[in-house]
Amino acid sequence: MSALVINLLPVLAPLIVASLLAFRGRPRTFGIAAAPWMPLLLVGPLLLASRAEMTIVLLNLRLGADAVASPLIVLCAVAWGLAGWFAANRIHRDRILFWSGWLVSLAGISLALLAQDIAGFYAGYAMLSLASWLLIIHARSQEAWRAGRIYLVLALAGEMAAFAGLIAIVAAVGNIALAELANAVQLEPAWRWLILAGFAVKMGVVPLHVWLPLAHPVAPVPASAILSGVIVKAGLLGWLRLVPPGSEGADAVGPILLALGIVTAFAGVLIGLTQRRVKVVLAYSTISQMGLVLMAYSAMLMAPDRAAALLPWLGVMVLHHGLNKASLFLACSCAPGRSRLRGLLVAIPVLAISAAPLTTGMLAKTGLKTALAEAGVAHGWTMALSLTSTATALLLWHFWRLVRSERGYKTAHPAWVAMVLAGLFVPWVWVLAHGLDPHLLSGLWPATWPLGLAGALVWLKGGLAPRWRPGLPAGDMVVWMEGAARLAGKGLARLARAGAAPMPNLYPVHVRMTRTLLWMERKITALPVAGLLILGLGGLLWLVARWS
Amino acid sequence: MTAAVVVDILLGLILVGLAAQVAIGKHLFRAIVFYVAFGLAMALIWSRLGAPDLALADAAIGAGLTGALMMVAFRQLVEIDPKQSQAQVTRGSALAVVIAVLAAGMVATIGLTALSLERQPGNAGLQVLATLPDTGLGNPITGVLLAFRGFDTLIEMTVLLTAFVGSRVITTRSRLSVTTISGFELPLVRTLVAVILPLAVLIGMHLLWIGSDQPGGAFQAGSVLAGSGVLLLLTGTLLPAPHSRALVRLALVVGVGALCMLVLAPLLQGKVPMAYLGRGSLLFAETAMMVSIAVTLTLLFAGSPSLKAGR
Amino acid sequence: MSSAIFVLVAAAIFGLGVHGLLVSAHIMRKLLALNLMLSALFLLLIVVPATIEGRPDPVPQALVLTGIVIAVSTTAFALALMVRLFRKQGHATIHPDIDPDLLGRRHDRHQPEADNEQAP
Amino acid sequence: MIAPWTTQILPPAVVLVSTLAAIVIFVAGEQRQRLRIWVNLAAAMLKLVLVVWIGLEVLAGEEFLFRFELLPGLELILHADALSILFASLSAVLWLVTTVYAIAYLEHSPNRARFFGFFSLCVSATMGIAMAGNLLTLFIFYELLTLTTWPLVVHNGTPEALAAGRSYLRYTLTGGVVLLTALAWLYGLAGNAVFTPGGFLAPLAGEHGAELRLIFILLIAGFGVKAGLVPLHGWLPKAMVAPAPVSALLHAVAVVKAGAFGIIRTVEDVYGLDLVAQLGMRLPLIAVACWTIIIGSLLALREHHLKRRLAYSTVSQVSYIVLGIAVGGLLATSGGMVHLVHQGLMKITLFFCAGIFGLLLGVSKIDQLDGLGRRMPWVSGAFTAAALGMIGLPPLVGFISKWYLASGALAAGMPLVLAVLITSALLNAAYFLPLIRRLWLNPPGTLAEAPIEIGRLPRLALMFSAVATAALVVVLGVLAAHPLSPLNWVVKIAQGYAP
Amino acid sequence: MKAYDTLMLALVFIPLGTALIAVMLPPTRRRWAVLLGGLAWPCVLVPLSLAIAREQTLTLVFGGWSPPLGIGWRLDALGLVVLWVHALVGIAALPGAWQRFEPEKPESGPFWSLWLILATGVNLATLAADLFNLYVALELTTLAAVALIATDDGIAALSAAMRYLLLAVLGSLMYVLGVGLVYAQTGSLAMHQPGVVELNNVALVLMLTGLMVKAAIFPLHVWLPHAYSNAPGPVAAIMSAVVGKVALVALWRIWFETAVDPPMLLANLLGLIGAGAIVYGAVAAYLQPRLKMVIAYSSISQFGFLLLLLPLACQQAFQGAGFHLLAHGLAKASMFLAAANIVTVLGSDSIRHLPGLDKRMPLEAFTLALAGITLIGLPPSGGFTGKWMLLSAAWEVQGWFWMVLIVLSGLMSAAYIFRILALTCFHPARRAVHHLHARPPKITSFAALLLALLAVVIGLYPHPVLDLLGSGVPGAGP
Repeated sequence: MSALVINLLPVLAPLIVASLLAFRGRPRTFGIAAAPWMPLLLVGPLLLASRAEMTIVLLNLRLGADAVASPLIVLCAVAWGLAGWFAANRIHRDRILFWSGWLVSLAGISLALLAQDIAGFYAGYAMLSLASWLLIIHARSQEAWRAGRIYLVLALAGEMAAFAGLIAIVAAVGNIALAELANAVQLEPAWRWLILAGFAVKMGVVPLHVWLPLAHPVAPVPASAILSGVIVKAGLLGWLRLVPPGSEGADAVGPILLALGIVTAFAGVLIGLTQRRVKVVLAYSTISQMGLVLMAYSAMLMAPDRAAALLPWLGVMVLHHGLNKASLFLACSCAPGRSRLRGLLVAIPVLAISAAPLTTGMLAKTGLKTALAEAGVAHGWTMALSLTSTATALLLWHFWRLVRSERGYKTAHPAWVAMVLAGLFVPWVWVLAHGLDPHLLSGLWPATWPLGLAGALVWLKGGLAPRWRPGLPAGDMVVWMEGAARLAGKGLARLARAGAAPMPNLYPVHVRMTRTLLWMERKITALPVAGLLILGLGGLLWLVARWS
Repeated sequence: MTAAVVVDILLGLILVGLAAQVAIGKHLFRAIVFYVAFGLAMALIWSRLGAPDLALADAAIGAGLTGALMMVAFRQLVEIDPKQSQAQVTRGSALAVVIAVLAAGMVATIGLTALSLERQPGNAGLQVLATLPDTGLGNPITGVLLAFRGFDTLIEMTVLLTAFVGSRVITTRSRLSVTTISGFELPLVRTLVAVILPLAVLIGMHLLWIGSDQPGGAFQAGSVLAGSGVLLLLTGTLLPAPHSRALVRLALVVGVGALCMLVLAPLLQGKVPMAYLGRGSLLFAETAMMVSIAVTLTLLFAGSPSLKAGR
Repeated sequence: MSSAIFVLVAAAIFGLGVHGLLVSAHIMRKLLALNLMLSALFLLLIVVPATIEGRPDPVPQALVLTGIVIAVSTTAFALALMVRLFRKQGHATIHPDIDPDLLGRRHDRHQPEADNEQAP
Repeated sequence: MIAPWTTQILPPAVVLVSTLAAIVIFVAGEQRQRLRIWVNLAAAMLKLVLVVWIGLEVLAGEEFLFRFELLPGLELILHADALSILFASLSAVLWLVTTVYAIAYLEHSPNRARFFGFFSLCVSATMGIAMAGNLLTLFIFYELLTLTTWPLVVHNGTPEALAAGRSYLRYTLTGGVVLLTALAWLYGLAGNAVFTPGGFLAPLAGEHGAELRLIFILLIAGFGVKAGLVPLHGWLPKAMVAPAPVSALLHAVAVVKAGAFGIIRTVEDVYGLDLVAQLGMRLPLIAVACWTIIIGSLLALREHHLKRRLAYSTVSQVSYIVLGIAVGGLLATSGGMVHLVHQGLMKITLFFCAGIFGLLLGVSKIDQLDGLGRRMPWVSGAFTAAALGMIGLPPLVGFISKWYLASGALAAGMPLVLAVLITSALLNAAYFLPLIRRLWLNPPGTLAEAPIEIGRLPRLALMFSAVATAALVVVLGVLAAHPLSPLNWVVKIAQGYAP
Repeated sequence: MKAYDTLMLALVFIPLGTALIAVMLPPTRRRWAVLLGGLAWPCVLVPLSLAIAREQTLTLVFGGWSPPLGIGWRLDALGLVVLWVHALVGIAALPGAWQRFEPEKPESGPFWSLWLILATGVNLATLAADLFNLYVALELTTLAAVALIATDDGIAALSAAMRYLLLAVLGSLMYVLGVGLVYAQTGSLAMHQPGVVELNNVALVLMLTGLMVKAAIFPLHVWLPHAYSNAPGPVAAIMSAVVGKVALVALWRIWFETAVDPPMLLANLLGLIGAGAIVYGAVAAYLQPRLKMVIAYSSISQFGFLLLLLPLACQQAFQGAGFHLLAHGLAKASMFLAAANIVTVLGSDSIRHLPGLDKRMPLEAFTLALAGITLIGLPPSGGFTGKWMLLSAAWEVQGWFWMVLIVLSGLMSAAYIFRILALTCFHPARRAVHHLHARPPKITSFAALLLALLAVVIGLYPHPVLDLLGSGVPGAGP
């Protein structure tokens, strides 16, 4: 019973609070007051770590926190909580809208995290992706609507793809527990690709990344913090859940994903370098970071037997990126340029993400390298991996330059500080808690030279081409996509018109009919004609009778 | 080519000629007159064919009364609208001719084919002649009319009554039309009437009486009487009366009533309906019929519910 | 032989009757034509059946007699009707009377427009 | 165990309850409003009770059968099997709600006696369809339904209403005629046969294959008219001129569902899916359903009139039912059948809300919805819930149907059907989400007409009915696995058809 | 047997006798005689129905002279149905006639006598088993009907009556010619002639044509629309219910009894004519601007069904046609009675005046709706039963064309019925109020409604009628 309540609470409580917002007056104020604390409820299941089964709910819903979900749960609890605190004092317009979106997506992600059966997970995931739309369009500016639209289209499309895939699973084995999924069913590769693609949308894997650079800048700061810090990771969760390492046939897709990861990692940086707006730059850096995560996942796919061991390292990456990226976003509205201290507060996550020595970034990289090594990937890949941190460093340097000129609130918000600190320590705690070997010494040099290289590049570029500023629209290829979509829309409309064949207009026929009838009547009713008819008909019948 | 055939052909030609005059003659009034003539010619043909009853009936009813009715109707038309006196010319039409020829051809073929079939005498007719002695009647036609197919006659009388009642529906609305023809005030005419009237009555009675054995019968008698009634109306000796009298109404229905009794009375004696009750009953019925026929036809001619004595 | 002749005669009269019925507008003329046709009919009725010992079959004779009376009744009634009709409409012909509304029917099809304006 | 005469009397009773109500209403006349209201509510309650009773008895394995020989060899049979209970209970519940709604909705309009009279008649016709035990009975009530809904469609008496009524009759009566032909033919072949799971025509398939094929096409066409299979859907959007309660009932329960139900009966109880497949009619049926689903959604996408857009969405949604039946197999069949209920709930909610918007704020076009969420949060909330359900978002009922349909399609090895379902879901999103966005996020626009004033009680009644159905949409979705949920009921039925 | 004789005689002689009494009474008192006769003779039907149910046909021979010498009557199930329709409609029409022809009116006196004479003629035509007797009866009926139409003194009515009269005479002329040929060939006038050589087709055709004129079968229907639509309501009712029908029943009789296996080709041709009637009548009805015209044309269309019996020729077909005759008779009569009331109140029956009728005359509107349902043949109603039987007959003889035709006919009739209903109940102009005349007494409305209800209800429990008809397929004669 208690298990039931504790597992259910993180899902239900936000919804209840959200529904409180619907009533004017005290309930609403209470709701707004309570909203920021909701994420903390996630800690309960984490500590409890036991299953709860509700046979009558939603195709037999099963809840519970497991190893796969735990890093995300932690991330969610911390990042979402702090962002909530931040939002509690920084969000002033359309609070109802903001908080309802916030809470529903929280409920969604909690459900997705805790659900142990396919339907439940899908339900949570869908709730999350739809509700986060509310966060994106919060500003309701032209730009926001556009970002929202694109996000929605991609998210729904991705969801449907994922749906198709998991329905394929369900059709085979029913709505089974996710734990048994690994070797319950062998799937046509097509379905697996559908699943992967579907969740890749959330993760912003190139080329499905286009929504991120549009969404992050328009969303309010705390919202974009969790969007980029937490929500994108939900995609990863989807992968881990539905294409768990070790489900046979999965290893085949590993290399491809690996390549995709590298591409994503570099593409994110390169496009990001061309951007002018802080949050767009951050978005692209998120994309490239997700590339790294993707690589880790692919490594797990390729070495299924070691997957379990690699899982904590993946957790490190997730936590490290989530928290730091969130703090960077929060920084954007705290006028980081105003004081050295704030500069420092920005610099820490920057360095961390660009994997400076001894930072959590270095931990993550180490984890990734070990993963790749486990997966028996050639040495060249690790090289590329180091280069990614160079790239990231460049990108964040670019960010650093932009962010200092960022205005916003004069006061720094304590939540920001807390987030930075969390980013600094939580991953370490995680590593220690899981007793991982951080390879500190062996990791130092590989962590240092890429940064040096980055610094050199920056210096060179400053010397060579001080005015060089390439420009690319935020969300790069999305422009063409929109054009294509418009054309498709036109095509569909035409098809629709074709499909609805309009009934023929009977009116002229009617008129002609009437005329003919009038004519006949006038003729027929004349007596002579009548007599004629009688004789004629008689004659006709007679002839027929004779003939037959 | 015997003489008989020649006579037949001649008669036929006359008949057709008269019919042509009736059908496509220019002048309506003349058409009516020719129709009377046609009726008489028909009578001749009937007698030629050896059907004197029909001859009488056609002469009296077909020619005489129908003609008279047409006349009086025409006269009323003229009264309403003098232009009618020279009635409109009937426009011929090629189509009509064709159709008419076709119709004629149809009838001819029908008739001739019917003739060409081997024709044994209709067994109904034979049976009539066979059973006639039982009824003690001499005239098979009267036998058929009143005994064997008496029920037809009943309905036929009802039709006559219906015609009268129906015309009442219409005539009640229009004022009574004057049927008297001017120029009949001469004393000569009076005496003529005075002579003709009893004669007609006598003839009628005679026809009625002999009807059961020789040609004649209620219809002929009734129509002769009706003819005399018409004559009286024309001379103004009788005039249409606006209000019906009980006696007249009785006279109208008595014929049908009598025939009804003929049908129903045997039931009282426990016999089948319309069982033959002897000549007396027939005579009674015929008398009643005669009265009804006479009165009805006269009233139809007068177009009034009843009659009153004139000057 | 002679019966054949009379059949032909009857046919001719019948044809004339038909012609009269078709071409003439005047009701009385139509009645005359009808009577002609009836006479032709009666003639056929007598002539066509076989004779019995030289005289026509009595049954058809009776039928014809009945027919004659019915004919005269009908004619009398029809004449009265005709006179009344003449009195009311001024001419003794039947012309095909189509309702005038029927001609207005076409725009009447869109019920509302047509039916909003109420007839008195 | 209940007395045998009860098993005889109950099915006709269920049908006749509302007929009696109708008679009382007609006789009572226009003025006796209070009486009318009470009669309406009482009849609705009573019917609900009866249906529930029968349902429980059927669950207990009781046989309900009422026979009445209409013509020699032509029987009027009312019976109650699980499927009829499904449809009957759906219409009973929704009738109750709709009655409440309609009473409030029509508070000020004229000709209420006529309206409610035919309203009740229409429901008894629906009940008859639900309880029908053979094709003839089904047909008879199907025709009655046409007759009784027509006055409701043209109720407003405006020229558009008349035109709509005309086209409605054109379509439905033609459908009836087609049906009659098929019926006569079928009776000529198979005689007076009772619905039997798995069909009773299999023995004839040998020598009469071609005829059966033709009859099947006729039957589907006949029912398809009411079920709005493209291209027989023309009357549906036009019929939107009817008052909101009517469109709600038409779409959620009565007419459209009658058609779908008829198709279910034809496929499952007359032919049996195996025979259908054997006659090569299964794939065409699926194709038609898919085609309808897609085209309906596209048309809805084009439509800017609120109720018409809903109508087109009905066109596409109802074909889910047909699709499920045609695909067959336990999953898909239950998915299709359960959609009978789920679509009903969602659609009726949508129409309730649309009606409220139209009545209170004079909203008929989509762009007039802007910012209504603030003005009427509850109604808009209900609308949103139902719309999301239509898209098939978990945990709403639409998701459940979609889930079963989709997995059924794959289980039957038809990925294309899955593709269709997904496309349709996306299209649904495309034409429903903008509405939701307008409701909640757009700045309030200026409304065309001045909102009319109605009393507080009627207003509450309107809101109640909308919110109640919306609540059902959510609850039945969340508690889909509950033993008493329609889903489980349907699965029970489907096991009878597709073990 | 004897008892039945008296009963059968009563069918004719009660109306006839009362008619004579009516003629003898002074015009102002005639109504009462009529009331007596009009209500008395239907009572005879009850024992007769039982008798028919027991032994399928009753026969009666006059004067013990059995055919071919004498005249015979026969009453079978079909005749009984006609008589029932006649009785019901006659009684239902009485109230209307009662208030339409009160003694002050000049035409009232003749009217009442004619009313009874018409009854006589119809009953006789139903009973007659003798070709010539049938002719006389039909003449009587026609003449009375024409006169009754003429009781409405409008030009339209008068010319309609005139047209009817002329055409009817033409028709009977052809019929008699046929009869003469029959006699010439067989030497007998009995309708059913055992052991007769195959009837000369010419005679058959002539008789059929004549009867078709009297029954107003398209395209010989020209007299019907104006006659029905201009006659006074009660007259129109009785005419549409039975006057046309007796001619048609006679046609059936001659077809099935007198003619020994008539050529199939002819049957199909007649069926086609019926089809033409159905379609033409429906279309014309849809286009009519006057309510009574619509009803009249729908009669033409419905008569077409009765002709379908000839090609379908099997037991179901016979049952179906008979039942359709019954249902249509009741429904159509009720419509005419309702229309009569509407005319009384609105002063016209132009459909322009119909909107809002359901408010002012709900009973009439309801009557029209109910009768309409039967005419369309929507289940459950008498019309449906009839059509269904015909359909199954078509199935029986594998007549696909007929099947499709019957099925589609429902649609066509729906078109004109619903046009009327839409106008009546749902038209925007319905608020408009134009001056109304005094409302006729309620009983007239209820009489009409009762007929309509009956027409629907018989569809719910048709067994007795169907069994009766099923037993009495035409064949045996006196």
